[in-house]
Amino acid sequence: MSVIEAKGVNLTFQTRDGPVHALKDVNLSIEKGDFVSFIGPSGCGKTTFLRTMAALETPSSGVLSVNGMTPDQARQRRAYGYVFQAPGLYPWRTISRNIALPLEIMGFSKADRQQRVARVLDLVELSAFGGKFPWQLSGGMQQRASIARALAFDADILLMDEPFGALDEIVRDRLNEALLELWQKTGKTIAFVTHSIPEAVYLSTKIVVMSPRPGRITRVIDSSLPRERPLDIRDSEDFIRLSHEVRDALREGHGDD
Amino acid sequence: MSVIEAKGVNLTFQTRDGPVHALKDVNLSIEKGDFVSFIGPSGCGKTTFLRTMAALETPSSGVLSVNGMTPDQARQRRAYGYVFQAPGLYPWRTISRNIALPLEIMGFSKADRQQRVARVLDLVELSAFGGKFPWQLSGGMQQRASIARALAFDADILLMDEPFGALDEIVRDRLNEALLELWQKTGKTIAFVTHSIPEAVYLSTKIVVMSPRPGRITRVIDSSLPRERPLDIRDSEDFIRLSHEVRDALREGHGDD
Amino acid sequence: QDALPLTVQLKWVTQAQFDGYYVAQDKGFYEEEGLNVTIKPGGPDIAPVQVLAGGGADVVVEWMPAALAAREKGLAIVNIAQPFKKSGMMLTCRKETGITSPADFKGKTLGVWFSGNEYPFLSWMNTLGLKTDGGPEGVTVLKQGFNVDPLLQKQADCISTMTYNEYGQVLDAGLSPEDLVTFKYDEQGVSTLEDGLYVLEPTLQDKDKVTALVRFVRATMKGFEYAAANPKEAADIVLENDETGAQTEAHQLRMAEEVAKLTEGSTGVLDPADYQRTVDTLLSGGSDPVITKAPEGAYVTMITDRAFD
Amino acid sequence: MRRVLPVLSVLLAIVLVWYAAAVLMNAPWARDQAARAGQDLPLPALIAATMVQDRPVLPAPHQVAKGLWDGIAGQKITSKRSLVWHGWVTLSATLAGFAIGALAGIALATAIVHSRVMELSMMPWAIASQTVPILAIAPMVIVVFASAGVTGLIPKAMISAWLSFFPVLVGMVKGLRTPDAMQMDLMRSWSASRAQTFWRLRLPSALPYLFASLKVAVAAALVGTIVGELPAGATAGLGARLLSGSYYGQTVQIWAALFAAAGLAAVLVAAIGAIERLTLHRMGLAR
Amino acid sequence: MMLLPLAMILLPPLALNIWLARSPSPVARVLIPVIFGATLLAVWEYAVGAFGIPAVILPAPSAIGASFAANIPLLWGDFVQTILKGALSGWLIGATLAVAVAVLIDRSPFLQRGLLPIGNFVAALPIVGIAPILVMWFGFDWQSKAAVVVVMVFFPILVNMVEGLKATDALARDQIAAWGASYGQALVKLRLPHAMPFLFNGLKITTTLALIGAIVAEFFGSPTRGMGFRISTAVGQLNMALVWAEILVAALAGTAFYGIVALIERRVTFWHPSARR
Ligand SMILES: Nc1ncnc2c1ncn2[C@@H]1O[C@H](COP(=O)(O)OP(=O)(O)OP(=O)(O)O)[C@@H](O)[C@H]1O
Ligand SMILES: Nc1ncnc2c1ncn2[C@@H]1O[C@H](COP(=O)(O)OP(=O)(O)OP(=O)(O)O)[C@@H](O)[C@H]1O
Ligand SMILES: Cc1ncc(C[n+]2csc(CCO)c2C)c(N)n1
Ligand SMILES: [Mg+2]
Ligand SMILES: [Mg+2]
Repeated sequence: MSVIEAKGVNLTFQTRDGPVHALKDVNLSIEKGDFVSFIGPSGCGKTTFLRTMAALETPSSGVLSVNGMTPDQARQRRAYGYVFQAPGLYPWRTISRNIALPLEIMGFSKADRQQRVARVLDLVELSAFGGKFPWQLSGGMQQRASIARALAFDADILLMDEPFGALDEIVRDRLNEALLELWQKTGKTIAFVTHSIPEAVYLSTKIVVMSPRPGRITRVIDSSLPRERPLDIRDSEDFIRLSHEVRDALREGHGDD
Repeated sequence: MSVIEAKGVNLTFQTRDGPVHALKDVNLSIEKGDFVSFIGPSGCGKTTFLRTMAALETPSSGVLSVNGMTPDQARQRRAYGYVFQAPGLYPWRTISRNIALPLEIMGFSKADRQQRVARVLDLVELSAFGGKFPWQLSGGMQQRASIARALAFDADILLMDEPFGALDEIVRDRLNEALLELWQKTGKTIAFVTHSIPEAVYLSTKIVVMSPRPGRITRVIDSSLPRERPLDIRDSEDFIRLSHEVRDALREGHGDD
Repeated sequence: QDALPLTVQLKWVTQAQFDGYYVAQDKGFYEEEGLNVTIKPGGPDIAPVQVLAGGGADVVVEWMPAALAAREKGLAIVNIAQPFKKSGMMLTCRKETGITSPADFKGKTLGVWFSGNEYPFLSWMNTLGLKTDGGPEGVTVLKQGFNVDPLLQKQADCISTMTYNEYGQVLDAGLSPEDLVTFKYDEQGVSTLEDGLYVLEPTLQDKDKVTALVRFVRATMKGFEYAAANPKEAADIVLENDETGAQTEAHQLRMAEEVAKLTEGSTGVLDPADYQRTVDTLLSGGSDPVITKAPEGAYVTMITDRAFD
Repeated sequence: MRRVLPVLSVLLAIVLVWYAAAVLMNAPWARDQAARAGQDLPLPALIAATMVQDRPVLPAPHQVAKGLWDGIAGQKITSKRSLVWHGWVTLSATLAGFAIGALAGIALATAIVHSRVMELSMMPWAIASQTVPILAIAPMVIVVFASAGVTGLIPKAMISAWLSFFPVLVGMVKGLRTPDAMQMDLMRSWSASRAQTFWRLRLPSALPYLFASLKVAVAAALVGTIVGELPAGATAGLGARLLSGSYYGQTVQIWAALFAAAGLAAVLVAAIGAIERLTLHRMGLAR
Repeated sequence: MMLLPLAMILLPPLALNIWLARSPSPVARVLIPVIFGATLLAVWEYAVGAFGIPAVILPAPSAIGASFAANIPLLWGDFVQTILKGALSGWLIGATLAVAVAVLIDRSPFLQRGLLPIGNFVAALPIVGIAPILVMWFGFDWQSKAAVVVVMVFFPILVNMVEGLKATDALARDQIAAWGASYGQALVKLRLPHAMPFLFNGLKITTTLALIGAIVAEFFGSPTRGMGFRISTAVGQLNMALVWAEILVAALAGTAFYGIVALIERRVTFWHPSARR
């Protein structure tokens, strides 16, 4: 069964100087357990599409269903973990309590909360910083805390908007591995926005290439890589071929400006 | 002559829960015309060091000189163009007028201003957006505008804090090329923070690898690449060797946590 | 020859209480005397003596207790004439409270004006042997605002009224004299002198000013006489001078008639016996008297002497 | 319509509650009067009686409306009985005081964000200045000015400036400090002078705060003028109207003057709001 | 001629303050305003003597101090009556009501659009007009003063609170929506904390309003105690030193009141950039 099914989705923003066609005729279906990356130039509608999936925007036309429900129903059933492009931590809560916040909202027990917070803090390598306030951390650390927060409550669908943009490659590699491991173990469905071609290729079962003005999907590339992916798969021939394919698709999209 | 010379620079932040040693015993000399990249895990003091060079922070001990002057004197002579990690555009000015702002402050003539703004807008591929307000642009476009602003007044020293972090690879490649070209034509000295190993290797004459807690320099790698660098130099053997060297140095720095 | 300038500060807002001044102005009595008089209306927040001390006026209309208090505070202020012979202050009670004589005040709530007007009241309560601290053996005192609402709303059993103003308002509000019991300060033997004319002592050294004051007092008394004889016209003149536009004809007419009863019998000359009674009343004013010793030189007769020579 | 309908419905609710309250609060007096006259008062007559009293505890809305209408349209606007005339007297002093107060507040705020000495010396005293009961010192201000030969509009304007400078000061200090660290750092990296930083960064960032405070300040200025009008010899102006209404127990006149004052304030606030929208729009800050 | 001694009073403390301002110590934070105030008092004292200002217009600070010291029990009684009973209770009631109403109308844009413009209108009703009416309704004692204070503080706090509840940025709202939070949860976890800086802005502004309201209302009727009562009575006796002693009490109480609220604000909104400087 398709977890996410988009049929002819359009989305237009009305601005003072005319409408902006942020999504045009988007068709996509994501299966349970897929890891889908979205890649494309800035302004091509990646964020907008992710937000539409999470019921934070409403399509102007077309149908979008999540687990057979409307996105809004899915949101109310807490189907999503969402990592935003900016960390968005609450300045009045420590890192630990920021991570615990969605858990509080979803009614997890106190003991459960503590144990989950500890686990995800460890996962993003911030165990020593649980007691600090967000403004005491560097930008990259804040972003990691925000990832931890989205992971803490084990939603079935993870929507991640450039989660690793502000991180250095080493940490990024580690988090990539950790994320893959998590995905394999839990069978979550993940939609992931990135600007890095190697990252997209390394992580995904499906790579969606988008193009701007109007925002639309120009290619959907199914990965031929196995689900088990050691880091050095990045030196394999398949990997390099896929990377080239993605780069070409991207360049095509850029062609028209 | 060294443009920037750091000798035994230390910097400690006093926070509520004890001091943070953000820079420890940093020694570095940057020659005129160097392109120096700083790379290292998040929180290792890259931003802090850049800020210290720009006289936005004052070292707790040690000596830092810029063109033989103190950083503060250099700042008063408007020696720096600074691109911050976040765009920081003024919401009440259009993109063009944002870029013109430092020019106004430095007393450029109106005609000169217009011509410079047009030139840099073109450089960052935003010519069509000069009349828009910042909040009408996507994150990546805003970051490009902020780069254009720093380039507009032709400072001798460019300090850039992850300027391309929010851009997709295609645009990033183009801007990398443009930056290199600018650097070669003008002989500027550039200090550049990045998280991307290929980017650091592609751009730099010197790669500074840093490591956190306390923030310090662990390796300085001089590049053996020629000054002329077509994009496909990234497939050369030298490039791959250098990349491995940087990755290893980074990994060492990570070893202790 | 140029007219002599003179500024007078009234104690209260423009109303028929001061009809003498407005009539003298309007009928040209001041002009005939070669005077150029400016009349400044007052209000609850204006202490005429303060205006006098600040140089904002040459002569002020003030009640004697406040003037004597200021004199004891070191301000050399003297009475030069006394247009009001009698006191118009009284305590007005609702009959249904069962009050028939001052002996019934015990345990009742009384509204009193402060700002210097409380002293005759305190001295009265003193002579009655009533405490004013709110205990069951005395009376509860309220600082009354500017109107008669406390009586109408039954928040007080009695309130202070002037014969010429607030009493009329109580009647206008729909109560009849039969519903009310009144106690005039005059009849209780605790009256103090009201509207008199006061200047600073140094003014009396200035020959031109003295000349002007002499003419002013003469013309003013003429104004009061005229007003007493023609209350209707006086009320109209007052209405014309009221810049707030809030006064009503009926109310001002009644006020002019009542004021005539208070100025009756005064030529403008201060009666030493009235003065003495005022001082005695003030000196017996309970625990916190407004003056502590009999003042000296608090009035002069040189102006009225020359005016009514 | 989207904006008018809610206001109208809330207004309607208020008027209904008001009528009910008027009946309840005015009933005791009506009963008293009836008892004095020895009549008995059935409910309809009682309600009717509460609507037409001369000195009601709470005048009915239509009485106030009539008072307002008489005051505004009942005579020539130059007449002393015209609320328009009194409103004009009050308005002119208010505008003068507001201008003085706003300029002083902006100037002081500018000094305070630029100088630590100014901040530490002035701020606590600026706060203390606002706790002084203005009605208590207003007469002294009037007397002091009068002794210096200054009367009329200026003393009232000073009192209204005294009340209006504080909100501007507080809002402007906050506004001038809104630029975040990065924006200030950018200015520093360009070696901008203090004046350049002020005009190009601090002031534009402060404008939304400034306008918010100006709205508060203009209302405060009006209150200041009215307070200043009480001891200024209770001659003219809405304050004098209020007070004389109070002396003579003309409840309806008090309420009419009260509403006229509030209406004037509403107009002034709306005017500033219009200027705000225009300015922010031209600056591209209105979204 | 008069200006020379004035300059001699003014210059040394000014220089001292500039020097003190260089040091960031907390002692300087206290010392500087004190020195500044002391300088003003010195100028005042000097001017009263040098220009021969009559005591019935403006008493010298020394006379005010003497009156203050001599009347402490009286001043304390007035303070309790006016500040503690009138102003404080009114402020607490007004603030509580305002916050409650802000939360109630928060869900209804209709009520907000209807109430806020009318709120602005009511907030502009001059206190000198309302006070006599409320005294007529609520009696002479502190209850009517508290009522005046409630009317004065209600709308500034309401407006700030409504603004504060709206102030959360789009990102934070999206986040909490993505977690499927209920209205109540979003309110408690996100919007109330976020509104705190705004709320305190309103609370701080209204501290001084509350004092003025309570004192001024006493001018329109009161029992025979209270600061407004004393001031108007003392003016009648030309006891200006006592008037200013009461004003001093008002200023001290007001500054302390403001200071306490500001202190609580720093505790509650420690995370806000303006508190972190
Ligand atoms: N609220 C909005 N109002 C108007 N236009 C908007 C709005 N949000 C986004 N847009 C426009 O929609 C288009 C798509 O924006 P979106 O944020 O989805 O891009 P993106 O692919 O995420 O870009 P980036 O990689 O820079 O984050 C852009 O042209 C943007 O300017
Ligand atoms: N103003 C400050 N107060 C206290 N600590 C600070 C401050 N600024 C930075 N730090 C600390 O100093 C260290 C270095 O921070 P810096 O911002 O230089 O890191 P960075 O290398 O730029 O990281 P990133 O890649 O995440 O941007 C971090 O541990 C950070 O928490
Ligand atoms: C605050 C204050 N309230 C009442 C009076 C008494 N009073 C003196 S003259 C006058 C006008 C006649 O109605 C009145 C009411 C006052 N002096 N000050
Ligand atoms: Mg995006
Ligand atoms: Mg950084």
